[in-house]
Amino acid sequence: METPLIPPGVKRCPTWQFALWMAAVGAVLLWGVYAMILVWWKGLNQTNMNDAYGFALWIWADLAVIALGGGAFFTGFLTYIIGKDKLKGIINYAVIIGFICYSSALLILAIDIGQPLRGWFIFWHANVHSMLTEVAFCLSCYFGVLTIEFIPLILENPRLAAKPFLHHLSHNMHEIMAVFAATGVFLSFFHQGSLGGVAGVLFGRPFAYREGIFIWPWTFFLFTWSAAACGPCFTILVTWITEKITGKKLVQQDVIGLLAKIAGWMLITYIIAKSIDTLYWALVTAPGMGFTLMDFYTDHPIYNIGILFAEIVLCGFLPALILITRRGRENGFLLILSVLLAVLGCSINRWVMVLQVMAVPVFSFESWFLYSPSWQEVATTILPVAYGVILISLAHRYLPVFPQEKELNPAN
Amino acid sequence: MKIDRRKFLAGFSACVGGGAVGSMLSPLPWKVMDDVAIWTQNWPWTPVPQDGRYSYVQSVCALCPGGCGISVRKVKSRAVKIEGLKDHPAGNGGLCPLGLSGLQYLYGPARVKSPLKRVGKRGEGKWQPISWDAAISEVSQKLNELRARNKPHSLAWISGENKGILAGLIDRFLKVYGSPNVLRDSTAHDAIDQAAYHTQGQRGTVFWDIENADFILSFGAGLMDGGWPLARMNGFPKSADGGKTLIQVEARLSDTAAKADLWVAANPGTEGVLALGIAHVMIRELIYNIDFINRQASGFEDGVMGGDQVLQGFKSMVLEKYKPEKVSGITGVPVDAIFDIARRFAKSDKAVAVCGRGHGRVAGCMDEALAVHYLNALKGNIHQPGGVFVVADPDYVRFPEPGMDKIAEYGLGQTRVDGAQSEKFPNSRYLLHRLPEIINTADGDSPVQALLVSGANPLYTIPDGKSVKKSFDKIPFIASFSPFMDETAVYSDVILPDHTYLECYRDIVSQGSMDGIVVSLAKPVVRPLYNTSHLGDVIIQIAKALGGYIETAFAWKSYESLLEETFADNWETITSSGYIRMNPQIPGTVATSFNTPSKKFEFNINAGAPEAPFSSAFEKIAMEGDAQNYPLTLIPYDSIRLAGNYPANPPFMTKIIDDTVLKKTHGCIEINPATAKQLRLSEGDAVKLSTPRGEADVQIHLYEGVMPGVIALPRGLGHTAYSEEWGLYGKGVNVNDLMGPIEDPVSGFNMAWGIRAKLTKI
Amino acid sequence: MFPFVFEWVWDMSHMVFMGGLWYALTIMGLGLTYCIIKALIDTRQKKGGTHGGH
Amino acid sequence: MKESATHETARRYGMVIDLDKCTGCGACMVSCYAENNVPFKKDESNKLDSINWIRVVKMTNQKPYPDTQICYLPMPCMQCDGVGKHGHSPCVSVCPAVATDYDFTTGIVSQIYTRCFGCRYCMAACPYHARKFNWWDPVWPADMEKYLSPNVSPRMRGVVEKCSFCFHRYQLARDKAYQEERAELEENEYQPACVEACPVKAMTFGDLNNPAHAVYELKNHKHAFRLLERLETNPKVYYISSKEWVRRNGDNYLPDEAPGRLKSKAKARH
Amino acid sequence: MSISDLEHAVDPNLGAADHPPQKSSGWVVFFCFMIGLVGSLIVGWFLFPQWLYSEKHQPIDFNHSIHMDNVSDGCNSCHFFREDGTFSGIPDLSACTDCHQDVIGSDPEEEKFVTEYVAQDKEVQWLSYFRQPDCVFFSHAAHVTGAGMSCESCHGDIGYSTHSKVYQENIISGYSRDIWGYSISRFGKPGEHDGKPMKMNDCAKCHLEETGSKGACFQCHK
Repeated sequence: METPLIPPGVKRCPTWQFALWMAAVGAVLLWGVYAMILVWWKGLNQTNMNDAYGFALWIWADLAVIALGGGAFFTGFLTYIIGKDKLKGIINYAVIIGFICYSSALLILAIDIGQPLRGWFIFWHANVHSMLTEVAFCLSCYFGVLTIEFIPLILENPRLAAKPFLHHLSHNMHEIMAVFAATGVFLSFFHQGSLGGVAGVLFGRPFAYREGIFIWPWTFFLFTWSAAACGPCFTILVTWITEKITGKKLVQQDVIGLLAKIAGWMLITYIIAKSIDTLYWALVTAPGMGFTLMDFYTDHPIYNIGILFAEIVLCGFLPALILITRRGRENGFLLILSVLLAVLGCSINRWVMVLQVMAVPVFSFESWFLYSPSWQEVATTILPVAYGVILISLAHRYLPVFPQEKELNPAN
Repeated sequence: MKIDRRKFLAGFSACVGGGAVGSMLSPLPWKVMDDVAIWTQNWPWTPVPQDGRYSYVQSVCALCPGGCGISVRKVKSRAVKIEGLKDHPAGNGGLCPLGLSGLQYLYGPARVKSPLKRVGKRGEGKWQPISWDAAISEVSQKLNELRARNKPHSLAWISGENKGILAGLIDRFLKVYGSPNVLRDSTAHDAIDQAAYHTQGQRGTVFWDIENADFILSFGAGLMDGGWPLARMNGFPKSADGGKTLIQVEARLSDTAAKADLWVAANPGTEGVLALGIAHVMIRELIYNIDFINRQASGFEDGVMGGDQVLQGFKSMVLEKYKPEKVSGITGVPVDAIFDIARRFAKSDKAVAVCGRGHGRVAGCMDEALAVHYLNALKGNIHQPGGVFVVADPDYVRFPEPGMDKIAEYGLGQTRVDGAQSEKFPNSRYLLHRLPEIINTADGDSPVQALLVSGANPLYTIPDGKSVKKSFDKIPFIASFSPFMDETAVYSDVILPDHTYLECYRDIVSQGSMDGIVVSLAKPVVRPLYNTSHLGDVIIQIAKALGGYIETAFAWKSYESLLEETFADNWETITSSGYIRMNPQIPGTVATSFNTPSKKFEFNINAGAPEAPFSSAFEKIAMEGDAQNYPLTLIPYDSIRLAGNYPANPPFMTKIIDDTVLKKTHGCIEINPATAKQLRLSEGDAVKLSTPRGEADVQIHLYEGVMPGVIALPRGLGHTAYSEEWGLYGKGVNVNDLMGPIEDPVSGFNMAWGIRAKLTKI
Repeated sequence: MFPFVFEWVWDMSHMVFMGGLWYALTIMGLGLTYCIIKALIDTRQKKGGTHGGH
Repeated sequence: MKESATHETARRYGMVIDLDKCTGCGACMVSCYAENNVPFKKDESNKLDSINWIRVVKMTNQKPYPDTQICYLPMPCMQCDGVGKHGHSPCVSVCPAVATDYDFTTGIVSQIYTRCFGCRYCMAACPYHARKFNWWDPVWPADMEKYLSPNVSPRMRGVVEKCSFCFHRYQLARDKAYQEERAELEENEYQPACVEACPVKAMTFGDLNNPAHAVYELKNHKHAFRLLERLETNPKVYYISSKEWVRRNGDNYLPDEAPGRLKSKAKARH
Repeated sequence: MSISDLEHAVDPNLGAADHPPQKSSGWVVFFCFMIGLVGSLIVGWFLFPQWLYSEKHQPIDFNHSIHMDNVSDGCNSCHFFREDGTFSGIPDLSACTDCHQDVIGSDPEEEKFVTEYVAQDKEVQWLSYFRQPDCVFFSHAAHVTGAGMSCESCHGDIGYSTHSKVYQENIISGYSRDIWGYSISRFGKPGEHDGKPMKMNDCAKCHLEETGSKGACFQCHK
């Protein structure tokens, strides 16, 4: 008898349905791959970036997926180091989402550079003072950690697990997972922080630059903290979407609730810290450089002051307050709304720290620098989404991602 | 042992795994990774300039009449950079961006690489390369045919060469051939020099001694907008550590106006009126040079001349007609300002008034030139350091008088096709802008049966492009000597490409200074790149092919031998130092130099109609179009970043044009924000610009520095020829296509400075 | 990245930064090696182990 | 290489540009293109992807006609010394691959095209937009490759470039000095192409640390200022303008501040 | 690949009973692994270096030694400094024609040189063993005049060679092999007669030893 590919005791959709779904997502993926090849072949002139707008959509996407992929390190931290065993119900999925996010981030970086074949210079000829070096190192290392965390799960596929060596390998890796997780936390803590530093150290860009303790450790801390807060929210959101699509309950609600509660407290502390940072920047740092707060905003639909309100109040305080109250968490709609807002808030923050930094004129005689992405940029940014969907679909179908699935869906 | 599929797979994977581990332990992946990176550092399609011995060739720039000295850096046989030549009197080490871009002409894609004969329709751009012999016989056959038909005077030559040996050769060629029709591009000097002739009786070129002046009152001259020798710009802008005082009269805040100590925003076309308003104040306040006027001038006071007819003098005319209040009303310049300017001008140690709009490529109005010249006379700075000099043209080009046959004598006896030197315009030498209309309105055959063009691009530069093209269609034979595929070359029947100035010898006559006129020698910096031939040699060849007296008149072996022969004793000096000076000026020799009947400076205000200056007193210079349909005034402006005339902007220059002048293919029109607001136009709007002569799509650029109600368009855009890779093809608007010429009643010169226009949103 | 590349300087920032990097890489490398060797030994010893049990 | 904070700068080459003299002719730009093998495209009207090592920016005082004034501002790379003049210019510290560094012997910020891999972080860091990216492969049509100078290597697609103060001229001058067995360069031996080309001599170049050089005095002119001084980028390009509005445009000020009255730490500059 | 393929990727005919015992397949796996390992090591260490370089011959087999005997100023006689301090590098044809206007010896290479190049006024396309890429500014003046280094210290004893050695060109990067050095691993020292490898780190090493600093980027780059 052949060992089945699909884990025993769970029900999966028929092959044709799955194939159709994969084909649809695959088409989007191919579109992205085509755009990616175009960019590699013809160069960055395929984008709408320019000399004043050197960082754009891609770098935002990069920062955003890294922040949202922070669910992996933080959940790993809680599970393996703090010992919140309950979270084992979701840690596998958090790891997969993290894996997708980080591999996407690396791919985007490889597309975003003008000379991809020299990309390894960042490692070989590293300038240790550059935030980007730190990001690249920790990002790649942490991606390695995520791969290590992902491998045992893959090895749990029934057919692979049938091989004794692979089975033992999987088992042994599980045994020392806490060591890897600790390393991952260490790495994440640094690169999330460095990503904050990427904009924060730009002392030629008054919109991004922070002074004194507000650059270190504050900016670093804010990014790490917000990733720790919003990463789990993203994990919850993706889990919820997966549940909706598969039509099954996959993770026990109290697991979600615990994660949401922790994320809520992280978020509220983060947003308070962020508000302090913003106030100091608006009232002290910027005026010291000759700017008023409103110099940084214009009446443009994207670059207006509303974006600050959206980031801090609408997508910051509001979801944080919902998540730290038990009734808010227990209300299904409010829970999903607030994790969604938190994810949006984090994305807005990364957007502002990348794109608005470029858009704000530094000289009084300059005007705002505006930019809209080319289709190649959009396609390559959607590419990781399609790739993520495919990987999640495959993982869900063939791997025992959700340990609680069997007991939550006994009828199957 | 049985090898089943499973075992095979396992073995295969192990082998691959072993291979992977082994590779990583070998240099292969690492070295390949490194070498691939090195490959990206040396992509074969990114050029690597070859190194070699560096050398410098000193020569002279021939891209505008400035004639600045250049030093060309060479690596082996390649010319790699043009820089200003220190210690050269023109330019004084400086070069304008055009001069610095010279190598782009030399190596650029717009070069005509061999003689070409048209095979398609005219202007279609289909060519067949032909040999030089064939090209010369194409021209000589046509010219022989005209002589055979006893129509030598139907040959015309439009030339950019104004002075020097080539100009002499062209003049001589047409003379022995039998045509009076040498036509030259106009410059502001046409009117300015004629004004000097009217008042001083001297033929020659006017130069303003800006180098020695400390106060310059400029009526729209683009002193810092290019087209002027760079030496003039040097030390000009007043800064903390001194400099000259400059007052700029102009309707638009040009770069010159921006650098001026005072920018006087006068209504366009009223510069002459303002000059007389200033004269009024000087006379009224007795701050003119009374000594000079009393001793050296005539016609200042009223006088009696023949019978009892009282001739009004300049003084009473100006006092009567140009009261500051009235002048202020016309020019828009406040009365106080008129007084202020007059007093500052009069009281400065060495002040000079200059004119000629922008680059000075339009002849302009005689009234205006005279008014400004009178202002200088009032200042008494005629032939004084820091003043105005009239310098006789250099006379080193002296060919023996040629013999002529009957046909030539007959042809020369005919009137010129453009009406210059006629009874109506006896003092005007060339009136090129009149040519299209004359051809277009002629009965029967075109009065021009064959047209030769060298150093000029009339199809682009003559106003009212549509009618120019129409007239060219009527000319049966057009030959171009252009080294570049310019608009006129594209529209010709045969092209006999000249060398560029960097490939051959050529004498260049610069504008003068007190030390004399500078004649520089352009030297071959590199060997000719393509199958081109020096225009001088081509003329000799054509003459040879025509035979007879013509051949005899051009008995030189080559242009080079002619050049050496011409400079004779000076040859050594000019080849070693690169230039010679001629006709140095001795200041103060006024009395001996006036060549008028009175031997004095003549305020010749009513010498009799129709030449009488100031016939249009109080009026601003006429402008085409009615205010009803065309509520705005369009003025062209010159910029140092745009070669407005010949040849077209090279890519480097196009690269430095602001995006508020040219945006993608759209030319931008400058409009005052207040005017734009009235018309509900905002920055970047696409609009249709219409004038009585044509229309064009342009983009709005709001500029506070342009007068409300006036819109401004740069000269030098809207090219339809050259190579596409040249970067100028089909970009912007040729303002000459939107304007027609306006004839000055006295001289026949084109004096159009603007045209009525309107803007409609699209 | 290595002391023999051009950019390397023996200063505090290099040692701290690269120290962190090599520390992480070592942990990952050693951890993986340990798991693989242990899995090989386990396999040789035909150690049982329930499917998916950890 | 990143040196310790105590490193003494031997020479600090810098520039003083007299804006009162500059006529905006653009000769500096063209001279720079020709000197440094700067490529051109068919359309250069999008100034945001047009490679210029020195740009001449046109500023106006925004006043209505006829009180309008314009001023041209030539902007090469400012060769920032960075906070505390330790070579931590905004761009150098951010480059992940040491493709750009601060040369402590001349104070010039280098850019090595073959090292750059095109991450554009330095461009994001530079407030002066002095850095330009090669979005396209450089192309010289017809025979135009023949005018390329061997002293400056043409840049390939996908890397950042910027003004080097014509460093190759310094290299060549040093070669000549070696040949003549001299250790020091004369002031006029090393001058960037833009400075040499300026027809009105608005630009002065030399060693800001050397009292014998003209820039040494000029930088202390009462109307001297630098761009965005308050950001503490410490540029080595100084400007002189007698016009208050021009000096004000050089930096950012709150409505109640004025350049002259500002008590900023950046003011202690020389 | 369809999903059902994936699910049935293994031959259904192979029942569990057919599975060979794990023990015997272990040796097969080990053996195959070793084949892969050893094979790739041979490829990487021995075949790859040969494949990486294409061999070219100089257009003329130049005899440095014989010229050295006939010139008064050593290398400097032909490879000299110009007045402006730049280094002339490989001489142009004009430097050779002073002597080689006609064939003066009996070497067939010389005859070839005279008939194919001198007579036709054609420059010889010499292959430069030590040419640095375009991004490098190398000042011979700084090293020879400034630091007093001998030519041999970098170029080895090429000046005493009687034949031009084969020029090996990296088929990916286009560099001469002399830049990298003849050892693919760059372990060990160059041979007694070879020039020194000239990668950036080689320059840096010497600079560090001689000047105390590797130097700033612009010292050697352009």
